[in-house]
Amino acid sequence: MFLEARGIIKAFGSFRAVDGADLDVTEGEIVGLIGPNGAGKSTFFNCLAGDTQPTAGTIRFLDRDVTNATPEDHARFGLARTFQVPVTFEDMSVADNVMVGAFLRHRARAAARRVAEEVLDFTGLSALADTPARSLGTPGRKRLEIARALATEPRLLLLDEALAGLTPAEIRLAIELVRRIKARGITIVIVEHIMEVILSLAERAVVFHQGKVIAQGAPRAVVDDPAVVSAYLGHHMKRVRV
Amino acid sequence: MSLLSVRNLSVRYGDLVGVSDVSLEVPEGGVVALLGSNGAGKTTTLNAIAGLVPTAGGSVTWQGADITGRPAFAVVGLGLALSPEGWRLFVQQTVEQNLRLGATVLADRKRLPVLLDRVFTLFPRLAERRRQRAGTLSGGERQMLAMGRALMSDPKLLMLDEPSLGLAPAVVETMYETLGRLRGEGLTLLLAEQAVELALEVADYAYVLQTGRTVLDGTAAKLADDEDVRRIYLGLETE
Amino acid sequence: MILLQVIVSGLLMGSVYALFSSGLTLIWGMMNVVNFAHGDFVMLAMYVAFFAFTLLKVGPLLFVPLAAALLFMLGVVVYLGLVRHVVRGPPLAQILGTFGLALVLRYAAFWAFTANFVSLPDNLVGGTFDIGGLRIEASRLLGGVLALVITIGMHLILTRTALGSRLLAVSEDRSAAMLMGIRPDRMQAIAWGFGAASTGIAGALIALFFYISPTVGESLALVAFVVVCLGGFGSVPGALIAGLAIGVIEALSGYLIGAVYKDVLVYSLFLIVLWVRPRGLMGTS
Amino acid sequence: MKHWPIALAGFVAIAAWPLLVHDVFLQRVGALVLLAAISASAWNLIGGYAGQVSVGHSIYFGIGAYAALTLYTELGWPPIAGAPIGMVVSMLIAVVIGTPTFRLRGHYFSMATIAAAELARILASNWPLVGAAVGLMGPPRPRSVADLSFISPVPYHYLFLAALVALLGLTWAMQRSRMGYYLAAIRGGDRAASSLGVPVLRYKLYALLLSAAFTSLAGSLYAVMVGFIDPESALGILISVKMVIVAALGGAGTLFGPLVGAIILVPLEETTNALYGGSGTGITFIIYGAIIVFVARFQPGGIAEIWRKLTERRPTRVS
Repeated sequence: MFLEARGIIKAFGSFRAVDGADLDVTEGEIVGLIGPNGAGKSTFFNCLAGDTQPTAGTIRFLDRDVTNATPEDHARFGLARTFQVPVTFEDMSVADNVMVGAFLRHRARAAARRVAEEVLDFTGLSALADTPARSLGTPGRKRLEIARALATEPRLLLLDEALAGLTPAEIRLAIELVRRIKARGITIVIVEHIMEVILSLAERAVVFHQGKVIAQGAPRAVVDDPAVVSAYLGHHMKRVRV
Repeated sequence: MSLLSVRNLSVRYGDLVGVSDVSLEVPEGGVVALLGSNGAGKTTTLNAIAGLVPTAGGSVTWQGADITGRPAFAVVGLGLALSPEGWRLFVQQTVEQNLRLGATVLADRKRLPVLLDRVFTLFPRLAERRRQRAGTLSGGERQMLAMGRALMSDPKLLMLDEPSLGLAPAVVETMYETLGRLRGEGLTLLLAEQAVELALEVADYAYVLQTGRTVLDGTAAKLADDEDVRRIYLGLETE
Repeated sequence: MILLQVIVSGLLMGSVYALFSSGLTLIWGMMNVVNFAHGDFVMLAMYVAFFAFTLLKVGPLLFVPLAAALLFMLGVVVYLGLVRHVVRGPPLAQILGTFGLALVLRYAAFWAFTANFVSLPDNLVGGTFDIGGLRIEASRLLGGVLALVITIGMHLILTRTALGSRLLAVSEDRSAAMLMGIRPDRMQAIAWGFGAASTGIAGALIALFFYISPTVGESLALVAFVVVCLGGFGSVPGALIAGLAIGVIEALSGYLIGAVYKDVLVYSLFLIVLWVRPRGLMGTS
Repeated sequence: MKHWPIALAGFVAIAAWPLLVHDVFLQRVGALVLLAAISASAWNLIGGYAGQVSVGHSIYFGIGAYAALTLYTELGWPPIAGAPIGMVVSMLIAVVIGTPTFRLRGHYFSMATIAAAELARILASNWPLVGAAVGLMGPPRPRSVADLSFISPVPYHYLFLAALVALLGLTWAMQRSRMGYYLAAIRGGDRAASSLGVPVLRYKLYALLLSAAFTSLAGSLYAVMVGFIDPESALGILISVKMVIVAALGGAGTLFGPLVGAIILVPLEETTNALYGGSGTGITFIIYGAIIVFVARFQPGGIAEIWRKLTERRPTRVS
């Protein structure tokens, strides 16, 4: 199995943000994690990224137990991530931000530089290479985060709401980028609030509700699932006339 | 005349669009629901009305006066209270301290015990736990406290952000019963809610937000039968 | 018996430590700002006491409140003029800002009052008590007991009054506090005022039995930092316990292994605690 | 390195300084500027580039200074022989201090470094081998050239210049290497850096090792030039504070920032000291303090920030 999470529980005090969630990802697919506010998908995502360690459960990536591995180990194993609120290195130029990622697999500056240039080109950031990251707008930052993660040459890319807050035109560009990343053979797990994105992008949607996975499958089938409709629309499902 | 009137409101977070064009009217004594899926801009709209986030355009009018851009600590004194998303309780302090903090802007301090009594009558559970730290409360109790705290400023308009979020169905029922009682007492309500059906049961009028705009509005009865609501919520057939 | 004597004097000194640390912990806990000029606030308060006595001929009954009032104003001014702005900047700016302030205060005192050590007369407050064989200087007793009372009072203000509740509300959740109608900037200015005023009282009390010099704040500030780190940031009861503990440890080690090594012991202890518990003995994560 | 002509002109001016001015006071100021630039540039490696604000670097400065003069008093070696030993000891101490304290965040880290330095100062004040509170003297008169004991400041000027050039050259190379990028990433944020595979703790330690070694060298050079140290002048908290101030004024985390800061502050300090004599140190530090309060309040990025704003092409807002 490419990525396999089993029985993940993440408790904060007595509150279980994630309450026994499982997830399997096969190589080459795009998986969308969705669910209403407070469903636990972001916490689950952070467990996958190694940013926080689950209270119980195991995560295996490429047959390696990564449950308690550090974020830097995750990067080394080929599991890269972006952040919900972009954390770019403000003082550095766009190209230098990407270089930090590229140095993971290339010790020499020239080699790292080549990787960075290729990634900048791929993500359409070449023209901004020498601009300081601090002068980028948020859509640019989100793109830069993706570029930086790609420069680590990952097998799996975890995107945390990479499209939230973008305008429809920017969303279309971002969706196009994600598709091209997949075409490079990189597997993608994306957490997203905006249902439209998941519908047009993901091959499989995994729906969270109250810390559990309540449905998964093809996105269009999932949104017709009564359990999902109920989770999104409220508790009085029986009486919703649609 | 509306108690609260929001026209073409827009809010930007840096260059992210929070909401881009929201207009709504809240008549005195009415219950208005703000519907929409995650990330549609409901919370941003309420926060902008309450003065927590700066507006980038549009106007907020309260009882005929323009209050756009007033800081939150000034807005609450005018009679608009917000029970924010995620409750935002002062978890290190007791239930009673939280409630008393809610009464900070109360001009007539003699009203404080009266208001405290009202909250404890509405929510007997809070009376039982008045000396307990807010951090030790259950989810339902936290929601009660957040609502009670907002009521302590004796507002004309109470804004509630997702009162049903993360609560067990039974607790949600009680919550909504309480909203009905408050309405009976003449309180004006503006609630943002993901649980459509519930919200439409208690509201007279509703606005539906999608990607930061009001895209649909109508009486609750009309919207409850509207096919578009489902489409907007589940994102079907948007192309 | 001697040991008991040492412990008692350690406790008395410790309660003064607790008092001047509680001002630091209040500010630190509320805003995550370290006031590196804290020791120099103590120093200024000591000079206030000294000059109030020598120039105005007033005793502790007046100069302690005077120091509190003056330092309160200083705290408010420093918050509004400097701290409010540097907290928005990079961490280096915070350190520089209050360190720079420390230098200005310390060397302004140096320049104005010279480096000479001065002190209040020993007999300003009574002589020495003899309680069941324990000899206690009245000035230390007064200082210690008063400090204890004020520290506890400060804790009560924070936990039992509307003002304290509002101060804590701002530190817990600034936005939510604003929704209550609280003005965060005003509360934080008051917190700085309170923090500085308690430091002022502590300084005036220490002046009763301690030498006064422009650089006296340096070592006292380090003690305060240790107390705050041990007690947990923002915790007045923590500062009280840690302050008493440091007072006793200092006194005991001074007595048992020699005065010069008491600081060595205190700092080592501090480093060990930070190492084992990066957020202090009583700190919460 | 767009501005290399300016850098070159600056270097030539600094190199020529003692030949241009004949006044010994001015020559001495020149040497002291370079010395301050060395220690501030060394601090800059950890405090500026890696963003870990140490306020206890006096400990490394002191180790270097004491190593130099202790070797002389105990074994009769030329003081400069203590420099490499001081550097090694400093690096060992850096490991001992850095390993636990790098887990601390923000102010906790700064506090811990202060406490460690203060501990060292008290220990030195009570250790007879290093002269306790009295301090140590260097050779009263030069026994050979190896003692590096000169009356004129000029030889020191070039000695310090060589050390500074070596340090800045190393910093420049570091800045361009993987380590430079990693440190900049760490300063930008631990969390994002480690998500890209940066071993955060290890690189902080590397930076501290380099920083400690060169701070120690600065201490040794100081001891060699001045020929007298005591706990206050080699291990006092003001030594640490000055490093921070000099670097921050010029621009922490920039190659030439510390040098620029030294060029501004040291002449100021020496002039006020000269004008107001012994008790004038008060004035010096009042001015010092006022400057850094001002910098923190209005220009937290230091002079480098102003420079950057002047030279950078106005960034067009891009998406």
